[in-house]
Amino acid sequence: MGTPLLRMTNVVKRFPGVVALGGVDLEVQPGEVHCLLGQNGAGKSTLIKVLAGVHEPDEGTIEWDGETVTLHHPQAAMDLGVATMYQELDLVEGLTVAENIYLGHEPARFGFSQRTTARRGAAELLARLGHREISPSTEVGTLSAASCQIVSMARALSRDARLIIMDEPSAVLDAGEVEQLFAVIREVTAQGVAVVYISHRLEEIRAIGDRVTVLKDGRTVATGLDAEQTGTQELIRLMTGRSIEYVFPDRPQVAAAEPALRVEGLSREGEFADVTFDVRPGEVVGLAGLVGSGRSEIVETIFGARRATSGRVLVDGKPVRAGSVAAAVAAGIGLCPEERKGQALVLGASLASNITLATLARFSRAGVLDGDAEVAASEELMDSLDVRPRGVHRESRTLSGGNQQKVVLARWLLRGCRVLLLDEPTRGVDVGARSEIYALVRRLTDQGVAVVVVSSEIPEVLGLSNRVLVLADRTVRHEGPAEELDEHAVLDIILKGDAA
Amino acid sequence: MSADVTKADQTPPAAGSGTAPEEPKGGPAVGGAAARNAGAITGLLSGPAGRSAGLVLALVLLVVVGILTGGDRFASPENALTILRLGSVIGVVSVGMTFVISGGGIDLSVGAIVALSSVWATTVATQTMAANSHWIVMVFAAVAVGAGCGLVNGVLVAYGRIAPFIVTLAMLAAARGLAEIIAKRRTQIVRERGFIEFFGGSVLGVPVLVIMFALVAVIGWVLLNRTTFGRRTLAIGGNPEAARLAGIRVQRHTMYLYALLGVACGIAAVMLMARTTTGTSTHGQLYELDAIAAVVIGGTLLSGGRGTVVGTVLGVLIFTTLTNVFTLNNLDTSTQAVAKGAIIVAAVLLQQRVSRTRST
Amino acid sequence: MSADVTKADQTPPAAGSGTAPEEPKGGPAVGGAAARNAGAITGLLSGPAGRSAGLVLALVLLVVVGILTGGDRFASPENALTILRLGSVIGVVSVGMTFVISGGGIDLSVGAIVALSSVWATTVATQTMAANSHWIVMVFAAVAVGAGCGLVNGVLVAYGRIAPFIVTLAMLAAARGLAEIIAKRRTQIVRERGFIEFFGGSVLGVPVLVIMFALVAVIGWVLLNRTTFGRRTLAIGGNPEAARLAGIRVQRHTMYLYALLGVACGIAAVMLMARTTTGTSTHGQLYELDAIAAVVIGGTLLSGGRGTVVGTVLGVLIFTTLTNVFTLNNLDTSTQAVAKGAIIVAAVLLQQRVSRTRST
Amino acid sequence: AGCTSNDPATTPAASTQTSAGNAASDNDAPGKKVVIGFSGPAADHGWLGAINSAAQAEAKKHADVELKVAEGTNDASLQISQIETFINDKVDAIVLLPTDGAALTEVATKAMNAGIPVINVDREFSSPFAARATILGDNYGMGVSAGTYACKLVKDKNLSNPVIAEIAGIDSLPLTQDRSKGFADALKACGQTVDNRVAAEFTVESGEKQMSNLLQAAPKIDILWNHDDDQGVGVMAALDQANRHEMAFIGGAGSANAMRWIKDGKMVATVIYPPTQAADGIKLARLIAQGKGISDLVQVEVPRRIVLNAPVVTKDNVDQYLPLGFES
Ligand SMILES: Nc1ncnc2c1ncn2[C@@H]1O[C@H](COP(=O)(O)OP(=O)(O)OP(=O)(O)O)[C@@H](O)[C@H]1O
Ligand SMILES: Nc1ncnc2c1ncn2[C@@H]1O[C@H](COP(=O)(O)OP(=O)(O)OP(=O)(O)O)[C@@H](O)[C@H]1O
Ligand SMILES: [Mg+2]
Ligand SMILES: [Mg+2]
Repeated sequence: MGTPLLRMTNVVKRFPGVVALGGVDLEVQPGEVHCLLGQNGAGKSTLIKVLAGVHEPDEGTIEWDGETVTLHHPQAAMDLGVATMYQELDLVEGLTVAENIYLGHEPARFGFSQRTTARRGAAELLARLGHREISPSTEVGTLSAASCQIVSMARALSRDARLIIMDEPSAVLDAGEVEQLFAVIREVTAQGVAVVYISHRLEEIRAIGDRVTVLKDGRTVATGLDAEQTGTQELIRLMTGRSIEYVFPDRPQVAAAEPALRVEGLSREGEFADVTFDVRPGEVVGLAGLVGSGRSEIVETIFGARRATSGRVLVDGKPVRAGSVAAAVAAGIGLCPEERKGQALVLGASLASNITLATLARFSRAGVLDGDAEVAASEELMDSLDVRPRGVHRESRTLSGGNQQKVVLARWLLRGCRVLLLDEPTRGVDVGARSEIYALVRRLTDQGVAVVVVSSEIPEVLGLSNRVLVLADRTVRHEGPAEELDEHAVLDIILKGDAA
Repeated sequence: MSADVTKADQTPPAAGSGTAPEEPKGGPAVGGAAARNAGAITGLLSGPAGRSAGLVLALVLLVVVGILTGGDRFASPENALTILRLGSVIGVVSVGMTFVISGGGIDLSVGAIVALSSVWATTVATQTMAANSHWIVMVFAAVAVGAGCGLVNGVLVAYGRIAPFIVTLAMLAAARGLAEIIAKRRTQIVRERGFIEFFGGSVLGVPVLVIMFALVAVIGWVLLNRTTFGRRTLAIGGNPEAARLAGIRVQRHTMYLYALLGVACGIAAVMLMARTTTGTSTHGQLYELDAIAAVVIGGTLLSGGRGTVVGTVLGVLIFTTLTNVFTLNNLDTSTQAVAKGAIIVAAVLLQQRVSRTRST
Repeated sequence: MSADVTKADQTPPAAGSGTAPEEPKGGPAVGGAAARNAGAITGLLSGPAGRSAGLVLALVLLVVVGILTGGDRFASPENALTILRLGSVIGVVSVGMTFVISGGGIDLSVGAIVALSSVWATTVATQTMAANSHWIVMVFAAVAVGAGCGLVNGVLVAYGRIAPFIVTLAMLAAARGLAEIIAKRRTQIVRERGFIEFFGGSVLGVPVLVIMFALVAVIGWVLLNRTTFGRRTLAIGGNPEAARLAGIRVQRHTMYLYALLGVACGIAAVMLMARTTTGTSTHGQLYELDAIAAVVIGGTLLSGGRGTVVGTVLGVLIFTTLTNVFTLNNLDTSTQAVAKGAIIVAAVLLQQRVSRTRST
Repeated sequence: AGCTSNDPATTPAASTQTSAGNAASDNDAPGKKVVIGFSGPAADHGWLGAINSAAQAEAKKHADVELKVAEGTNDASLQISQIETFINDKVDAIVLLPTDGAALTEVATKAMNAGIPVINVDREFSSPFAARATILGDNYGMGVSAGTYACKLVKDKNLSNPVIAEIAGIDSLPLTQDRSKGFADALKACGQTVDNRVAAEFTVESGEKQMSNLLQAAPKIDILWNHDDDQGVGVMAALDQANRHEMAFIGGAGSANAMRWIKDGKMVATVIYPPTQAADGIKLARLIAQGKGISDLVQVEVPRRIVLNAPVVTKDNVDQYLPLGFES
């Protein structure tokens, strides 16, 4: 092999109280797809932020084309030819798709932006990514998370990059879209562009990766592994230091009982129509569908966060007042929303207060909080979910993505719901934590909780659920036991539905 | 905005249903319908007219009230020019303020900067220099002082990382104090007749001050909507972290925003000097509230990320017309204040109603 | 805050390195070290003392300057009480403002509400009623009017979904106008001696006004830091959507916040009536700026989500002491203004420096 | 004699000496050193600026006077604390121009009870026990003077049904109400009323703004009274701008600018509201603290109450008043 495009040696990055990177080495060759693996909080995002000029490393060197460089500002990295898709979708909501794509390098003449050029360029990029339906002139704030991910991808492509960093790009994408993404990656790598790819889905590593570097606790534990030859168990062992059975727990046996949750003819104009289903205590019902099929809207409407145009929701046979989250929570419904940053976490607040946010009444007498009880309960949950780093007073902003997700789960575990709605519960969650979350769902169902799961990973929906609803065309196309379906069958139903 | 587009695409506009002109969004080309109705500020209204429909409606209502109660005294061209002339000074400041607020900041020191600029430009020293060369020296002095104060604000906010509220509050105290010290609390009379004649004059019947305001508004609109500077301003206001990750020099840009507003204050000081023929430390009192109110009522988000110069201009016109109508009706100040409060709330509710009916 | 904790856990505190007391965070139990240093307000300082270390330092510096320049005249107990008494009125408003700002809002109408409350509570009608029963009637009147105005603000912000800046700007105009109309622009004298004697009096040498301020501050601190109400306030200010999805009734809570501030304004009106023995429409002028400045300098985030009552109290004390030191030093008004601006900026920079050295 | 109980320094010897001496120079001779505290509203406009500078200039003339000036403020609560500071400081006398007479009464009484004589300037306290001496400009009288002069104009010019307009100062201040009431009362005497009234804020800018609007509201004005010559600069700018000089323009306060306009014929008259009140207050405070009286009076002590006259300055007597006009 010739000179590597990029070589990072012994990179150290400390945050107040945390050593995020404790000496990491990374070497990337032109034209390769280099996968970065590691548990939540291993330091992947921090590493790529160092590479992107967002964080200045405390120690270590970065060589680009064999020359040592210092990156003081994101612009410096971009000038070298590094384009980055960040894990937290850092788009500006008030600007349009085209404006976001070209932010920082707007096509302009004498400072006047050439908006037609930008729109045309954006449209081309979106088409190349297979998403013509996203109009360059819509405001990003109105797009779904998946569409935002596409926009962010288009933005990375809009720079003439020699290295594209992708931090968990597939987390919000469904199978078809991941395929499109891979096609684009193959296209750019064929032209000699290198890609650093981060994902928690090991099968993706195998499908697209050339070589793998594994991080654990801020250190490189293995580098340059062959992506196809290294076994899954081996990778998991490197990441976690132990062996984990990466399988779903047995499906719970559901006793015949009155449904805990009943959804009757629920509709919202323009979003979904006539959704009807039951969930019995201890049962898991999955919602499968393509991105944008309205699954998030359905669970948010059940939760009262959106007001249904028609239909109603019953918990244990009693109707829940429509359009009121407080009423839904009081009735025993909980929701782990899709976007933890925007919808779930108070980023500036401590972990403890995020965890107890829905249960404040329990820790208070006459409105006065019992801080010790609150801290104790939060600590216990953080232990049982293995949230890292420890410390209930830590600001939730400083946690890695996967750990943030666990905090949101902890909130509803603490409350002890009758019905739990999980929207993309394993988004950005590592293998270890993933199996913990699966086990957790199992534990909840054993306690008689009714669970609704939305996930873009069809195997996950199938593996976790007793019954599956397949959505297409903004309505339920199929309902049936999960055992009778496999990934292809589900996709078939979806495609037929969309064709109809 | 995107929402009502879809609406317009899907259902045909109900004939005669809208009080506000129905107007599909697109390029500047299709905005003509609303613009023709609104008259003078045609060019500006095209894009964000939809968002401003409620404001236009409020202004129209106000004009109707003015005509009903004031008759010819209100509807005369002179009165229109009076309103515009009175609105022009605070208008220039408000356009500058639109940038700072869109960029996620705030500036409480505008009035004090106007005062200091006007004082500095009318000291004996400056006026002597002007008398020996040209009155343009006074203009330069005012704008330079404004820019300087703005720059200090900008540096402290961007590089000192102090909350803009605090920085500009400090500047408010300091600049006005300095103005008082320099002017020794006297009202300094502008002795340069050339200056007064130029800025007090008219071109084709339109006062120079009004022309200046229009120019500033047009430049502001172009800058915000048609340049990379404007895009970046909105990006920084909307999500400073994202803007930084996109390679924008957020600090430097923020500094520019305050300097820009400082320049606007300098220009406003020149206009005020022409209007009152004086420079004094009491100029520009409560401009901060007036300007922020005009900007926010216009539809610019106080939290940043969304800004509209057209809305700001409409906001200024609404407030100025309101005062004018009040005076024509000989209303006492207390009643004016109560009415003003009620009208502000009503205008915003109206605006919301209009944009909601348009979007659902 | 969480940051320096961990730091303290990992490395032993370097002896003599810190100007501010090193203080590990944990429960309220461990905060004693800093609190002992700070003296009087022991109970309050425990939790957020670290964040406020810079402010305490600024205040200490100010006191040192006061002693150096004013000597005994500054250091006397009477002067301390004068400072506290002056700070108490705006202090009560500022504590209330801390809640609204922490909850992501803003209120410009506080001064006007204080004026209206004071006027309402001193009308002939109210005072006659008070004379026939008890002066407590006047207190009720003032607090009820304050609460009412706050409630109107709250309803318009929470349910009318109008930007708080606009709502309270409208209230600012309307309430002051109404106060002028009711008082007919005359100063209304408080005739109830019992009222004046009670609120003007002292308990164990401490003026009742100062006790009231202390009570409000303590209650405010408990409410913000130790109750579900406070926790919800911070959650709403930090991320309203997340708060809503956690089952918090965001609108209702927001309304309460403004009503709470209204009550604080009513109390402040009572205090001001006691201080000035009058109720008038000119009371409380520019309180909005003073209160917001104290809150923001104290460390409460203007964008919401983080609030500190201790910081607010320190902010109020800093501003009040500053004025006192100026008066003792016979500084002329303009110079005072310039110095005030410079000192504000210096204080904030100092505060940042302190918290930065503590956290890295 | 008035109430002397609060006067700490009254010794028979001093009194005799003062009353015996008949030359003013005797009073001006340096005496016991006195510290005088002065507090007034925010000096945010010309007249108040003039008040301040005249007071300071007066204090400088006397080697035995040390003047402490508190930050000018429009916040009664803050001004109260300034007086409290003076009391703590044990100054020898306080000259107080209150933001609001009634609001400062209590603290002034406290000062008097602490043995510190208070000289009340311009805006009167609500209790006679709050001040040792009171010097008042006559706001009501100022309105009356302006109104009476307006009536004279109506008669002289033989105007039938004249349009009379008024630009008031800050409307929420009682002094503005007094001036307006005096004006209206005097006009009533000759059967006239105010047709248009606006209120400005004592600033040049607000004067220009209100006048511009007023000119639109009233297409023709015969007589215009503006309460304050400082805002009058703005009013004049608006008149110049609109080229509307048809009206008889009467000013108020008596700034040097106004007097120059009167000389030039751009203004017909102005009603004086002396900006020397605080300076007189300083002088009286010094005398009281040193136990002296006013040498031109037979009375051995400083009188309790002095109300200044509000004379009308016209072209005829402007030269006499020009030296008194304050530069605003
Ligand atoms: N701004 C910050 N301040 C303090 N600590 C931080 C900050 N950013 C990251 N960390 C810490 O650094 C460590 C590494 O985080 P990082 O985000 O790099 O993990 P990751 O490997 O990307 O995890 P995930 O898979 O969950 O995204 C974590 O312990 C995290 O809490
Ligand atoms: N605030 C909004 N305004 C307008 N359209 C929206 C908004 N939110 C979502 N949509 C649209 O509604 C549709 C459903 O989006 P949503 O993301 O909820 O679907 P989903 O099935 O949950 O997919 P995902 O896998 O992204 O969660 C999409 O077409 C999206 O663009
Ligand atoms: Mg990450
Ligand atoms: Mg979804």
